[in-house]
Amino acid sequence: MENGFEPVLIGFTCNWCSYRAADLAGTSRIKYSPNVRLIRLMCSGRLDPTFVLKALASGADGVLITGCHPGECHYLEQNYKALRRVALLKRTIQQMGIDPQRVKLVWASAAEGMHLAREITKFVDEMKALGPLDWPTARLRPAHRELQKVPA
Amino acid sequence: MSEKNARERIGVYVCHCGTNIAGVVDVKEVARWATERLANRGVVVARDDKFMCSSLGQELIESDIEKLGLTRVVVAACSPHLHEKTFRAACARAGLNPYLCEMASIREQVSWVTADKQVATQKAKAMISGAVERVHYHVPLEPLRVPINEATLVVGGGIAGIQAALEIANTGHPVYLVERDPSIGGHMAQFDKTFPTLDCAACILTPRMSEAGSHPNIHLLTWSEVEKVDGSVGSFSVAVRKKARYVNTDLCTGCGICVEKCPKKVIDSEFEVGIAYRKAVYTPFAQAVPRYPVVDDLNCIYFEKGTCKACEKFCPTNAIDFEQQDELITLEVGNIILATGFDLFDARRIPQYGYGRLANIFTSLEFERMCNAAGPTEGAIVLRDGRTAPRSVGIIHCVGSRDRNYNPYCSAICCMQSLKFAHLLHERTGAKVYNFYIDIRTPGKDFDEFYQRVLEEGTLFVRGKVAEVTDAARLLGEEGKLIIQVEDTLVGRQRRIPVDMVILSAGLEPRRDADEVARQFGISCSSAGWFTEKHPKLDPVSTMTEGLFVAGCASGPKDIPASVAQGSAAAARVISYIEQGELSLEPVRAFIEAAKCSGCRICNDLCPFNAITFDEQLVVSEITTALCQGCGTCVAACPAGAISGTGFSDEQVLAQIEGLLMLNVGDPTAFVGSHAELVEA
Amino acid sequence: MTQNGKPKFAMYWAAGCGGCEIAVLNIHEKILEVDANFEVVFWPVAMDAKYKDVDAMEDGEIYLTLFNGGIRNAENEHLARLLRRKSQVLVAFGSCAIEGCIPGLANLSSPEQIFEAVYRSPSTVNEDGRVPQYVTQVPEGELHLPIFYPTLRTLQDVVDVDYFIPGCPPESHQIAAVIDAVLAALSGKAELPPTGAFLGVGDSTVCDECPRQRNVKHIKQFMRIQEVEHIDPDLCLLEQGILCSGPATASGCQGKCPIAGAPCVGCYGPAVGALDQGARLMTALASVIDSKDPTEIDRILDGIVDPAGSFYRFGLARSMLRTAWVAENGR
Amino acid sequence: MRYLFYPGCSMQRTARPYLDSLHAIQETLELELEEVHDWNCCGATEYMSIYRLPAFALIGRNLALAQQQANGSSTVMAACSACYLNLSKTDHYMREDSQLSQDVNTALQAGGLRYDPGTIAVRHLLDVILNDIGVERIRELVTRPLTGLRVAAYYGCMIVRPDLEHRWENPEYPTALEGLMTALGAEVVDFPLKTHCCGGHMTQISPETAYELIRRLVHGAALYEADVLVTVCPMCQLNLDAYQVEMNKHFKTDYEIPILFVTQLMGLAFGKDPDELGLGREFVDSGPALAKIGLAALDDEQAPPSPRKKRKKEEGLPMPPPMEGELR
Repeated sequence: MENGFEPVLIGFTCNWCSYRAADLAGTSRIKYSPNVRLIRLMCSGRLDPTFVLKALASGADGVLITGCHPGECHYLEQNYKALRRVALLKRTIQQMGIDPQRVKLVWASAAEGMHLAREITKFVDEMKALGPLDWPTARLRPAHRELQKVPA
Repeated sequence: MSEKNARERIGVYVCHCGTNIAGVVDVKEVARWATERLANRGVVVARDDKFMCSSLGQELIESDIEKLGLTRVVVAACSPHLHEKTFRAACARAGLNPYLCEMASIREQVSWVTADKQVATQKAKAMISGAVERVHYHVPLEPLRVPINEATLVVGGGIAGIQAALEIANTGHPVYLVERDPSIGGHMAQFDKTFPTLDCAACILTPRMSEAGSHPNIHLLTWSEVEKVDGSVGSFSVAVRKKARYVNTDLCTGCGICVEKCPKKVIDSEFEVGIAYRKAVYTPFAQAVPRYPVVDDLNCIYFEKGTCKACEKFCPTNAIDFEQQDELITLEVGNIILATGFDLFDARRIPQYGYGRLANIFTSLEFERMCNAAGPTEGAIVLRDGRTAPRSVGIIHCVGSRDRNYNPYCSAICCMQSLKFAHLLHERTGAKVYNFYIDIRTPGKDFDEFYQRVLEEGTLFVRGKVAEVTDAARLLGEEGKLIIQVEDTLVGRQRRIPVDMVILSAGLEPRRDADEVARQFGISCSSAGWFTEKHPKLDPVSTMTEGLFVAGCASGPKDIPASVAQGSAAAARVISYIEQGELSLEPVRAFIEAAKCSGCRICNDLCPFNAITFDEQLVVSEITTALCQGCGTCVAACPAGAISGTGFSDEQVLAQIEGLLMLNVGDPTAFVGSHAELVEA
Repeated sequence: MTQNGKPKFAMYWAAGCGGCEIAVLNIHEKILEVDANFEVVFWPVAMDAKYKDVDAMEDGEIYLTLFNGGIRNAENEHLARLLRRKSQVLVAFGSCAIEGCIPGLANLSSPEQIFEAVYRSPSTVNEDGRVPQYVTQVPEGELHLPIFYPTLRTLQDVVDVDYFIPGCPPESHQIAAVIDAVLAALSGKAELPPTGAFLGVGDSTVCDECPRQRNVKHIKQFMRIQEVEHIDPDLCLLEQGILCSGPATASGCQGKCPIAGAPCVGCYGPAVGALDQGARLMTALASVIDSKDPTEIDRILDGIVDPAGSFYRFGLARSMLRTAWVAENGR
Repeated sequence: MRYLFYPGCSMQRTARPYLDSLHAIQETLELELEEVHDWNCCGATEYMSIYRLPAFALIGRNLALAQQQANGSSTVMAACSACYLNLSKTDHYMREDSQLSQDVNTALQAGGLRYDPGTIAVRHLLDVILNDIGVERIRELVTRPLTGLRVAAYYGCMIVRPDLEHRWENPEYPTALEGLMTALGAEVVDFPLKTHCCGGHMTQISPETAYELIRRLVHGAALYEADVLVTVCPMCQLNLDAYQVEMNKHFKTDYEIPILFVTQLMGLAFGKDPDELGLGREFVDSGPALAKIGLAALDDEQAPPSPRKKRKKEEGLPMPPPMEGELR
């Protein structure tokens, strides 16, 4: 990236699909952008908007939410709840001056290691294009960025 | 950052995994960093080891717990899906509650997917930082234990259900076998021969049916349907509707006089799939179990006009009872096996194939009945006129299967079934037989040998998806025939093949009410509508709901041996639960704090497992722990914050976010509004 | 203690509407008990008092200070710090002091936008186009106005706070109860509650006190209350498609608004222990929207015309994000 | 209901009865049609396969005009199947292929126009009749049911395939037109060739190929004893009607199946005057057929229509019943 900006991103995964997709990406040795740090939830239905706001307020430049494809939720249909929450959350944060692109929902089944890796890299590229968020509540010199810097 | 939690004594263990991790991540640096920078976050020791999962690695953790008095353990290694159990067990051996251990997946999520070593090392640090912050909020958990009622409910009396019921009953435990048709037997009872051995289906099935019917441990409930399911593994309470048979089964001897005397003839659209007639009082087939007939109240003259009762007049034991009502009974069972089978794809949905419009087009099941010596033609293969033997027959494969307009999946049995038809046609009519196929799939034991045999018998194979079947003749020799228009993809040209009879190898579909049944039992369906198994390979007969198992075609198309194997497998799982007497369940569950619950009822419809109920008296919602599967959707939804989830609490996740973002190692004054600060407040 | 042996009482009005001041008077005869038991040393609305008098006091000389309003300018902050130093018990009184309240909603705008709206918008009668200046030269010398901060902060963002009494304004009976509690503690009959406690709130949320009939929720449409032709007087407002903050708002008000037929607006803040009231509302509402189709979901969500304003009407300044991203917001 | 209307050239000339009959029933159907101003050729059947970009640009111009004109409706309705397909294809491929969209717009720019793919919905008259007005409403409007008229419902190929916007329940074997005919009171015959080719422009390129294709359809209709064949496409009508005589000469046959437009039959059922509906302008006289519903006077010499042969009642094994909701 032209300005060398490396976004720091938080990702939420579902224990049954996307976390396993991340496992699969690993066992398949698929290389993808290291900027996303994943958190395992049991289901995308566990996704509380508080978590997303927390991440953004704590210095993350974006949040990726992943879950089972519609109709394939391990818990029947909880991923639809995630879908709706994210839709509403995006509307709210847009009013708060945050580009709704910074919160992204991606479906990835346990078999889609490649898909997840691609989506992560894609998301990182989108966030690079958007630039840092640097929310005022996480201002000054947060240590997390130091760690993300890629030495030249 | 919370000072309160800095009291914990945390051990961090960084695994090399040979060179799998250490080849990319500087594990020594990571351990050094954790010791130094996370010391004020409770980390008292951070070590690296060649293989943490080896007995030496595990002993290292155990000894640290004992000697250093660790209260929390973080293992940075592979995915928790691989070794979480291993490290939890190590903690437990050293006297630490196993749930106080957390893993950071620095192999699958770091070393294997990151090219740059320095960045990988940094990411590993962040992930460990996240795990350290998270583990502060872990709480000791105990697995839930529930007693198992030894009775089992099997839903569906096809071959899979019969097999499961017999297996369990033979170990001495009671089984309720519920079947909605008047007799058990399922689809297999309708078949003529079975592939590839050509055993007579009835010859091998009926002994099993009788055995199930007379087994002292099997309570047969035919002409019955499950109405409601309550409870959870170990103690389900199932309401079953016994539909009125209008026959007193205590008095009925099954002599059949009522059937003989009944004046009302109706098309038998059930067992004979519409190509034969039955009476308004009937037993679906001669070897039906139980042998008692059923009065079809939709067609019975008495129910239509209020008079007739011929059956009642002639019954020698006065077993006909027009006053009989549906009966609702409740079964208490510990486990449930769903073996509800499949429905045949409705070939009328592909109008260009002409089924239902053109007389001499038959579905596979119609053809099975026609071949069957006990069927409407007594085994004679004839055209719809009931007399003429076909001189040429086209068998179309994949009707409704492998077709994105209908069902994308392969129905698994149609190739072999079509080959079987070709063989039977060859054997019994000498007709010229064409098979129209996309691919021939013969993966089972002796399947391909059978295919070779059919080839040698002279059946013709045309590779191509049939475009249409029409009676619109165009060329010489087409008049009066059914013309199959197909692109022969091996020759690369369009062909029109006139035949006398067409057999549509219709695919298998989920039962029309599978969705409803899934909801009733609290399990899920795939996008196609088949019941979803817990794991398609390693746990194919379990479902996400403990104590609920699936067998046979209910979870996807299968042939008879596979269905039987699944019946046995599901039974084995149930027997194992019964023998254990009680079951341990993962303690990842949601709980409602009644004092905080406002009874707003937001959560009431969020649980697909029906674990959330509303107490009208106390005006609070409640969670049945044993039904909860721990997804956490209600936890995330509760507007009052009254629902908490063990294993994935708000505190755990929020702390992990802070850790991952390295707020813990930054300048604490640089951050306003840490969540810990709010929690403390 | 003063010479007359009465503990000293102060009340201050920072960035807020003044409703909290009225609410204190609304406790009727109880106010006499305040007067009987306390010596009011500083209460700009009720009595003449100078900041320098407070400055002159010993640290901790005031026993109880009720602080209402948020911290919007340098004067607010100065007084917050001053009163913190001089008071033994500092209470964030009312929604503004605790979570920003309506003044906190201004965090969705920059100071420039705020000044534009207040002094230059068509809705303002300001023919001369006068805009306050921080420094004004007058013949007598320089006059100063306190610096207007880029965002509104809450009292606890600036100083340590002992207790919180939420509400916009706090309910009279709750204020009376707090006064009783303080008096009981002063007379040694009871202990003060632990520091940091929220006073006058229940464990649960407004629904707990709302008598309306509630059912399993499936929301197909959101409407503003003026768009609803007939409101069922007995049925949960949310179930009628009216955005009601009750499920996510701490109880304590006795469900006044929904009882009167108006939806709860959320003035008591999140349930105790919940972190972000807006997030709680969003997640709850989204969970019970009755659709799986993204297009339909969008259509349903269109019914919520001002999500940030609806979900963070009171709590924005103390929410996770605290403020909107506005270029001038101290960045 | 208000739509932008793209008539296309055929409806102005060879298929004039189609346009006339549409106008005749427009009011009854409460259809408000506003013609796209200054529309041009749709490229007909071949142009798109010969010059891709010019074809798309040519058609794109119509969409651009429609977009510009769109007032109160962003739906362009075409009654000609070829026009419908070309407009629909252009919008679809412009949506899918941003490069194409850019190129087309570069071309359109020369005329000061622009089309944003997706802004205009392209629909066929039959689709509008079936889905916006609905068979139930049509049934209510019928004042002179076509009782006794045996109709073969013929869709042709372009209206159902490729079904880019998934407007048809079954593009291979649709049944909706049959439902409409039943609602008009007509008796629908089985006509399995309903989406087979009418010959298209083969009449110009290789007449013998076209004759065979025409023969199949006409023969099919005759085989099922249809009195008329109803169509929704000017080209189908032209081929089957105008070339029926040529075809008969070629094969030495004597088929006489009148080919009418759906709007003409609707008009009849709504009680409109046959002249107003453009009836009588077809090559194969529809008079004898329409006499069955008591319309045109019978020629004295002409024998009354032969009593219908019932298809033989099947004996032996029963036939499967029709699917629920299936139109027969």
